[in-house]
Amino acid sequence: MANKTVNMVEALNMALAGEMERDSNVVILGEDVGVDGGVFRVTAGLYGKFGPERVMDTPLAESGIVGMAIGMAAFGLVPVAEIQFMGFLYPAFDQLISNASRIRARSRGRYGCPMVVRTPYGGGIKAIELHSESAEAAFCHIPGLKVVVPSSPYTAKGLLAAAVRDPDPVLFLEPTRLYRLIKEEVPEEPFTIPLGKARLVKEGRNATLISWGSMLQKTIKAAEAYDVDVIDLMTLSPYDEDAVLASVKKTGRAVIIQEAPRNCGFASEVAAGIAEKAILSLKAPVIRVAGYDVVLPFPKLEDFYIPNQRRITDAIEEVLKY
Amino acid sequence: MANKTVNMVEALNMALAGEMERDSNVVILGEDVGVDGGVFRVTAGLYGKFGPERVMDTPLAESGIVGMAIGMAAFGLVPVAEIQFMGFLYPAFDQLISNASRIRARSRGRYGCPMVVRTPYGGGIKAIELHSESAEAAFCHIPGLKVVVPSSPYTAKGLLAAAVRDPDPVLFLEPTRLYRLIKEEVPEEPFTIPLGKARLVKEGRNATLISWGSMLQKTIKAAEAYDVDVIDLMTLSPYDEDAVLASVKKTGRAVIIQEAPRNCGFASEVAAGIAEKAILSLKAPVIRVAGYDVVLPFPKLEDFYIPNQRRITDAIEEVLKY
Amino acid sequence: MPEYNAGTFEVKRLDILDSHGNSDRALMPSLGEPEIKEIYRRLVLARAFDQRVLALQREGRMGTYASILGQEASQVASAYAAGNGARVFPSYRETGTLIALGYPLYMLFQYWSGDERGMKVPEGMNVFPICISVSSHVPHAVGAAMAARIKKEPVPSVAYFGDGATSKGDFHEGANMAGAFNLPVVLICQNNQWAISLPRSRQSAAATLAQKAIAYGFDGIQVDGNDVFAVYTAVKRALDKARNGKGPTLIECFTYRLSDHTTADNASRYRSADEVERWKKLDPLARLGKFMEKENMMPSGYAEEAARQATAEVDEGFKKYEEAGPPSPEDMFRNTFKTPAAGQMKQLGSFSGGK
Amino acid sequence: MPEYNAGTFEVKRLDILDSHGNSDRALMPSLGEPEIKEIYRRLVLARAFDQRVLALQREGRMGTYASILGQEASQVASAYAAGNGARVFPSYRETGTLIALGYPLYMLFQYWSGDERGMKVPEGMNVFPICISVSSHVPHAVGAAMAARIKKEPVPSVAYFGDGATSKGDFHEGANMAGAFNLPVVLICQNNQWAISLPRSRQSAAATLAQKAIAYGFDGIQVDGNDVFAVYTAVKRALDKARNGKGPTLIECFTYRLSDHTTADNASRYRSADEVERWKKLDPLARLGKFMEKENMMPSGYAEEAARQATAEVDEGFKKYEEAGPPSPEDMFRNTFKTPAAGQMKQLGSFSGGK
Ligand SMILES: Cc1ncc(C[n+]2csc(CCOP(=O)(O)OP(=O)(O)O)c2C)c(N)n1
Ligand SMILES: Cc1ncc(C[n+]2csc(CCOP(=O)(O)OP(=O)(O)O)c2C)c(N)n1
Ligand SMILES: [Mg+2]
Ligand SMILES: [Mg+2]
Repeated sequence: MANKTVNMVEALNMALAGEMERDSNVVILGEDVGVDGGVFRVTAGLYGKFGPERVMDTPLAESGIVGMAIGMAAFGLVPVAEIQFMGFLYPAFDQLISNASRIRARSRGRYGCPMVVRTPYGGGIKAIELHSESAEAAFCHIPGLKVVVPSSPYTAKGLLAAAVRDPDPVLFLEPTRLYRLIKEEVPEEPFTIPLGKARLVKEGRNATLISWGSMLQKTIKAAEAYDVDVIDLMTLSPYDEDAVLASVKKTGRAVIIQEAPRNCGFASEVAAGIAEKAILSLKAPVIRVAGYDVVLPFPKLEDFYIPNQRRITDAIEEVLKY
Repeated sequence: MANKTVNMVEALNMALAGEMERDSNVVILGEDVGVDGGVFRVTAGLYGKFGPERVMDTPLAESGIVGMAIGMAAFGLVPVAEIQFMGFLYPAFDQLISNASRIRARSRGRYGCPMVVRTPYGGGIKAIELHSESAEAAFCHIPGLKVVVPSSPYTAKGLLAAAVRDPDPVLFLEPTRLYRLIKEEVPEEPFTIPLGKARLVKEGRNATLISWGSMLQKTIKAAEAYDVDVIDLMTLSPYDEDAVLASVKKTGRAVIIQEAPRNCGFASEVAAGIAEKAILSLKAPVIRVAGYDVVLPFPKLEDFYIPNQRRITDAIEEVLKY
Repeated sequence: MPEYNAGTFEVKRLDILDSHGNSDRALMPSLGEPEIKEIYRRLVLARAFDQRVLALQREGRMGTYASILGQEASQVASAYAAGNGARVFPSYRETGTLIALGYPLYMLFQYWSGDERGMKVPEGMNVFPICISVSSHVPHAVGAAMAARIKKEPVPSVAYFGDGATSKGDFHEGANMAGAFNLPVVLICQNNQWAISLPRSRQSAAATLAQKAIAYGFDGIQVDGNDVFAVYTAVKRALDKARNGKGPTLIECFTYRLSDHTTADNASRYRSADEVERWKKLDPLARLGKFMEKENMMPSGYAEEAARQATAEVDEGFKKYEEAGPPSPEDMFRNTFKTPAAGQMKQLGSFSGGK
Repeated sequence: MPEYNAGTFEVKRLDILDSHGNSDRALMPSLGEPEIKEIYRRLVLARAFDQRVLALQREGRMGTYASILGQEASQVASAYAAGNGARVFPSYRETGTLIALGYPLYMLFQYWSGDERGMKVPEGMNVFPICISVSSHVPHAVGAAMAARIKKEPVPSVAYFGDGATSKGDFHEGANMAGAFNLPVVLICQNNQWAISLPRSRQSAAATLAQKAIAYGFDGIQVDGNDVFAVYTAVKRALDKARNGKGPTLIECFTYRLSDHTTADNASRYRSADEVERWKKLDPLARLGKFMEKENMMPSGYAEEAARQATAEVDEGFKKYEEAGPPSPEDMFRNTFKTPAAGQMKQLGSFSGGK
């Protein structure tokens, strides 16, 4: 089959359609995912194609949605739950940490929980409060839950298919800002990108830039002027520490870029891994470019909050000083 | 007034009684906090002393408890909510991150949220599933929420009084294992220990050991044989980075000890700060001693999971090799 | 040892003003002509503001907005009943409530343009900031009512939320606590028949939303939400009851969202034009107008004058909004804590101010 | 335009067997003597196991334990009705349910001694692992029922939870979804009158917990939870209804927790000995015994023999538990994911096995 030039929304839609065709146990549930096709239209057309039993509009209840998905997953289905925005995933935190991530361990493998929870995440669309959250680190701290973040249409399609096929629960975070920002050639037929592996987006010698999701695109732009490695982590938990360490051992310098507030963000985990396992190769401080440790402002100030290219460039210049 | 030799439960009880006497707006709410005096008896006697209006048994609903506390705090009370175990704080994650931590910012200071959420935390009492959680890092990632962890009766009393008097929401994590483990002299009259400041428990030259809560006691024991700084962070968010950096710049070596799973734990934040701001002083890798990245086992294996003194000693030996 | 009745429960429905403007005299609340006119003017103002934000949004001058078209009666009449003697906890779709309570229009423009200064509720107004996470403010209202009781303040709480919100855990936990503690709380469900694309019938198998109160042991009532008098009466009664220590009430205002869910939505994807047309005929503003005409409260030119005045107020609010200018970027470093933490001050110190 | 009725709802109560062992013939379920004897034996076994764990706990040989004393009828009779044809979602206080379903006793000893191998539910048993976070399993049961419908399996879900659990958001969200999707779900509330120290009356202002079903648009019924026949009948009816596509049912088993909340609790701190004594007279086991005597199903020595057999089974279970020995420390590195992650393998590699 041929390739198709699509944006991330379309790529995700293709992945869902492909997985639903492949496996009749794959079902979708969430608020407005049916006739409406989802607030961002990621599930558009699937209701018409697969019917109301496989594309279910639910009442407004995120903990219930994730909780139901757990029951569905344990008993033979592969649910893909959509939460409308990451800010509304918080009420389901308990179901994820207390149940989804532990069903397998709790039952010593008798029950699994092969489910995906998808949610748009991050800022950049100038929406109202709680529509620009990037609290991935809180979820990465949950053993038993995988956390995946695509950064382009191609990776979105391959990672989502892999998430659906994974036997364990996966939180799939879709950078809202990228939904329609970039178009890319994507194979029409299903393919997967393995979870837990990073990709080297650009190769260089003088520093390692590590990022994921929407920050990756800014990082790539900032990196244009430099001879650096750029790593797209893609899976945050469990993340590809080996890829990071190999690169940092080569370059001796690391900059990690995240949108979330700095304190206890995922960048801190990456920095800690470097400080623990690649310290002898380091020529410079490990710098995190991150959101500020303040309550995320409303849209009018959002652009001042989210790291921009200049802040990334400053950080690169800073490590290159050493 | 004199001192009294008390355990942590008694010290916390003294702090609550003292604050309730000082300020009639201080009220307690939670499951079984009234006649029963709380599952760990931290509120014992307060119902009798202050009556049902100031010590309220609530229905079983953690999100509702924290949500109610927010409304109480915004309108003139200083609620101290008890959640029975950290594992049951998860259903209130949304109220903490979406509301408690943002009321002040959302209303540009018109409303504050001077409340405390207390909960026992960490393992060591061999209880059933979800009674040994240590997910502090997920809460430390919330801007606008302070996170405090005492490590002894004395610090428990002073920090809790400070938390009650703080104008902002404070999550107060009480290491279950320490509730009755150590007794200590504590002043009978009210006093506070400032939030946001670490304390140097032991002074030395060759390494910096950083810990908090129940791990601190093991750290102190492990440190006995070495010439090292031991820092008790006490407040995790916002934490006293300056104290950590000053010590590490002096010693050149850092070991951070936490009970929680390693991935995205609070130790990672501390390590990242060191890698960013004290790298040039470092003589050795920054080592985290932490729980494993697996689902917390049931009690029979808990002791194999939680870092023990030997693991701390091994880490100290490891950094001293450099 | 039989199978026997363990409880019978009834849910009432209150209608006072029909769509032709005829009212049930026996049930009419004691509102004089000036008050009825005042309600009318606030309805007109709410609609004028709503339509203005929609227009500005289309021009890209406001952010995503949730219109209240069709729901003005249930918002304005309930707010009129509450006044400043209750603490009001709004969701994002309570523009009519806020306007009826006297919330400064320029601040509402600020809010919907993405400027949080708009939520610095003026001192003296008993309003809590708009809550976006659906139903999570219900427990806040309950907590505020608890504070009122403990501090012996005669101030009930009034929480507004939608039909969809009744499915969420926080609605349940808050309502159950309100019942268990017998607190002065009025829960106003704006049942506008849709939660984005989910029709009311699929939100819950319950025949009415009012009956959910039975689960909490207090009264629930359904009212015609497009009937200012029914809404006013039910809210007034519930507030009186709350003030008399008789506990909470759930009021289901049966109304309709005539607009899209928000400006980011396209309702034609999921609901029929017919349904919308049917509800347009039940327009709450037109209905009150008819009543006033019949009752000779509507001298010729009155409606036009009210509309003109509303437009002027909206114009003025918008002007003031524009004059206030954008917020300062440094604002984001304020108000996370009362006193900024050391780390925040450092970050502010290195903040360059650029985007 | 009046104030009129918008719905009337009734909650039923079902009692069949009184405390003297007399039954309502008209309502008696069609259970033959062998079946009734089987139920009796399971009640005895459940109690024997319960008392054994309590004794072992006092000796420090088991962890904290939640006794089911007094609740055996509502657990055993409901499980007997469900059998293996339903998926059962227990809380921590469903030892009687699990035993009645045939859960291996040695595994229950493992569980309560803190060994998670006890929750590796045997293949062929339709049981989900015990849920500790109160009410969070209700949505799981609903999801399983959805899976059953989609996969065309005739297997309803049965979730057990306490009176306290009805106050939590997850109970609400799950129940509402069950209603909205009209799913084959039976919700069994074990109203044992206490949630640790909070009496039922302060858990909710609702007069019954059964009436909470009205909020979700399905049936709720209260049954005498110490009456095996009432419990069995209500559960059987609800399961039949579920299998016939008629949707969910909430069953409130009105029973009593005769023990402390758990072995870590001291109920004398908060409830009167009188109350406990009153409820002791309603002991479900004694009651069924009286019925069997009256009906000549209890030959002399029968009760003693049943007790002896139960003791032997418990002994054997304990022996098997002891023989199984402790879990291997390396076990904790298994089953977080189906295939361990690279980092987990590294941690296992450096794991020394020591405490
Ligand atoms: C907890 C949560 N989940 C999802 C959303 C996204 N969302 C915004 S409005 C809405 C529908 C709300 O419906 P309803 O309660 O009926 O209120 P209405 O918008 O109709 O006034 C949804 C799903 C949200 N704001 N909060
Ligand atoms: C979400 C949650 N909150 C608190 C607890 C602690 N806790 C364990 S049992 C219990 C009371 C439960 O009461 P009820 O639902 O009536 O069940 P019972 O124990 O009486 O069988 C509480 C508060 C918990 N396990 N889960
Ligand atoms: Mg609605
Ligand atoms: Mg109970």
